[in-house]
Parts: sequence; structure tokens; C-alpha cells
Amino acid sequence: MQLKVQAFGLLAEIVGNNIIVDKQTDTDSLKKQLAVQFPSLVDIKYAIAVDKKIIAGNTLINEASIIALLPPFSGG
Amino acid sequence: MQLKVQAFGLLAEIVGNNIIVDKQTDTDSLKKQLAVQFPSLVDIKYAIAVDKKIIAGNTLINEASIIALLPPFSGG
Amino acid sequence: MTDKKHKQIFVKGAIGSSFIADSIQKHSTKTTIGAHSIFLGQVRSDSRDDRKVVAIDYTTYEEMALEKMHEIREGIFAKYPLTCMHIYHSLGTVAAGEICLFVFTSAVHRKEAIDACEEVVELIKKELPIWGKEVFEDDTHQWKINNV
Amino acid sequence: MTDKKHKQIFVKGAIGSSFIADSIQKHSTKTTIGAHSIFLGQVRSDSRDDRKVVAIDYTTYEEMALEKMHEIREGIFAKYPLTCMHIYHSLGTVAAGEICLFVFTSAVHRKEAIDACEEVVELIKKELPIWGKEVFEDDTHQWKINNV
Repeated sequence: MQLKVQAFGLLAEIVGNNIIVDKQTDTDSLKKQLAVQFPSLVDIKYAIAVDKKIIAGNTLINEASIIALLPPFSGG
Repeated sequence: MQLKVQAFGLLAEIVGNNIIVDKQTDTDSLKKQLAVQFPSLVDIKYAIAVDKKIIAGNTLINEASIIALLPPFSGG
Repeated sequence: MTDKKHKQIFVKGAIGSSFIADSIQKHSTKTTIGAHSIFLGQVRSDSRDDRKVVAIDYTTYEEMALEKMHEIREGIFAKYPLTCMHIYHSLGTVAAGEICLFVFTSAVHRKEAIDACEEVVELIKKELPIWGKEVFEDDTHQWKINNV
Repeated sequence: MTDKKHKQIFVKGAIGSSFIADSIQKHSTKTTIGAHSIFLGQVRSDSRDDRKVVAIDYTTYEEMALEKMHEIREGIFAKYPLTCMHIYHSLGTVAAGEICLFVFTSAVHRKEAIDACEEVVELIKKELPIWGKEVFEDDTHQWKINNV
């Protein structure tokens, strides 16, 4: 099974708007997997949103989770 | 000799835009004279401006002084 | 006291939305500006003892108001790094729903523009010799009192 | 999480001054309003290492942004007695000197309109998933960083 992950801003420029990663059970393991799959992400600051909410700590995920990688916001 | 005094807002409605009062040497005596000449002013709150500045205390005046009676401001 | 001509702030009647639009548009050439803050005063149709306000009729002591506004302007520019500031206040009759005050500050960053705009609005209400006469439907009137 | 459609805030390209004027004009029928506060964000032509910003290209995570904006809106209306509030943010390319953010709050009295407007601007900058890519004269670019 695999997870679909959206990326935005600077991150989208580096890894593309939509990426596929091996299925993970929580966001901490997702982060590790992303670092393996996309070594260029390691030095970049980003937040993870699950179901359109930025996670406060490690969060369980499944195939139905809507996952997004968000670099610092710069609207306005 | 006489003093020309301008009045604004509510005060102008009561005493007219321009009034003439007997010459006074300072603003305290002017206030007393105004109360005599226009008894309807007694209950009305107003500030006195001399040469376009609101006076902080009793202020000397002469025929060249630009004197104005200002009810509370309500611009905007 | 000075004899020099101060910048005019008074306009006859209501301030139209197209006037405001033009004023905003003119700033598109000033590309160091990052933030504009605008305050608009609109005439309310308040009810007083069952009478409804249909308009406010504004008068001023113009020479004193412009001198005072000049002082306020200098104080604000000394305090905040603004790119520009524009002030317009109506004189004469402004109907309920129409705009009677337009304060417009612009700066590189938002904080200065916002703080300066708010401070100018307070100073205008408190320190400018302007009087509003609320006119009711039945043609009676009452002198406006600002809440401070 | 909710499935309901949230109010749209995004507009394609720059926010024109005539759009702003129309928005102001529409409030003339709401005669309980006494004060409008408006914030406009304008794209600055900053220089970075000798390259000049000619435009900002905005993208968003729209579903999340609209959900978050809905939350912000509810919070603001719960906190301030506003008559209304309108928010517009550009997506896509906005040239230097053009408007990319329009926040518009209206209330009976000025304090609420001004405070709510400022708070909403801060929340938009801090909490909405929007990204600005500064485009330079030579077609290179750099991702914008908001000063907080």
C-alpha cells in the first residue's frame, strides 16, 4: 500500500505537487521515509497537515488520510 | 473699542457666526461679558481659541486677537 | 502660527467610492509600498427619540482645522515611517450611508500603516474643530456628540 | 472537518481598485454602519542581491485555506460586533504595485472595525496556507518569507 502526499510552495518545486510514498502508520515514520526517498527535503523546514489540520505531534495516518507538506506560509 | 468673536456649531446657532462684544483684556473677563450679553450661553460647554489655539488658562487678548468659541468637536 | 497655506483636507459633500478608488490606484507606481491602511467614516442612520438621522451637515473652523491637521501630520510622520498619508473630510450635507471621512496611510510594512491610520483617526475626532449636525426625517436636527 | 462549501476568498490575479470601490459602494445601504476599516497588501518591488522583484506568484492549498479562513471568520465575529467582513486574496501573478490582499471590516463604531481588521490581517499572514514566489526581472525567483 502507498500514501499520496501533496506538496506546496518551495516543496512542490523540489519534489512535485503530488508524491507517492510507502505506506506509514504515523507522521513520524512518514517524515523518516520522506527523508530517505527525497534527501533534498532534509534541510527544508515544513509542517505536515493531516486532513487539512497542521499536526501538533506524532499523528496516526492511514490510506484515507489527506496528507500535505507545507513550507512556511507567505500570503498577503 | 470692541472685539470680534466667531462662533461655531451649536453656538453659532444660538448667537450667530460673528458677534461683537465690548473690549476685554483677557479671556476670563471675555467669558463673563459673554454671559452677560448672551445669557443663553451660560449652560453651554465651549472652549475659547485665541489665534487658532485653544487656550489652556486665562489668556491676554487685544483687538488683533482672533477669537473663536468652540463647542465640543464632532467630526468624522 | 504661520502664514503658509496648509494642505486642504475638506471636500464638499460625501466622499465617493470612485474618489477612493482613484486614490488607491495612484499608489500603484509607488512600488516600495507594501501595506495600505484605510479608515472610512460612514454616516449612520441612528434613531434619537423615534426620529431617524437622514444626514449629517458638517461645518468647520477651517483655518484652525488645517493648521491643526498640519501639526498632526508632522507628528505622525515624525513617529511612523510612512510612505504617504492622505486625509479627506466632508463639509456640508452627507446622507446616511455615505462616506464623510477618508484616512489613508501607506508604508513599507503593515504595522506602521495600521498604527498610524488608527492614531490619525483618533486625533481627527478629538482635535479638529469640525461639527456635525444630525438632520432628522422631519427636518429637525441635533448636534452630534462623538463617543470618545 | 466539514463537507460544506466555505466562502471563497481567492481571486485570480491582482485586486483592482474598481473592485474595492464597488465593495465599498455596496455598503451604502447598510446605514447602521459607522466605520469601515480596510487593509490592502501591495506587492513591493524589493531588491534581493541586486535583482528586483517584478511580481509575486501566489499559490495555495485551497481546501485547507478556505476551511481555516472559515474558522478565523467565526472567531472574529464571536469576538467583535461587526456588521460585516470581506476578505480577498490573489492567486497567480500579481505585479509590483498591484494589490494582492483586501481585508474589509465594518461596524457601528470605529474601534471594533479597526481592531478586527488588524487581527484578521495577522491571522491571514500567519495561518493561511498561501505561498508567494517572488519573481525577478531576469525570470529567476525566490520564495517569499513573511516578517512576523
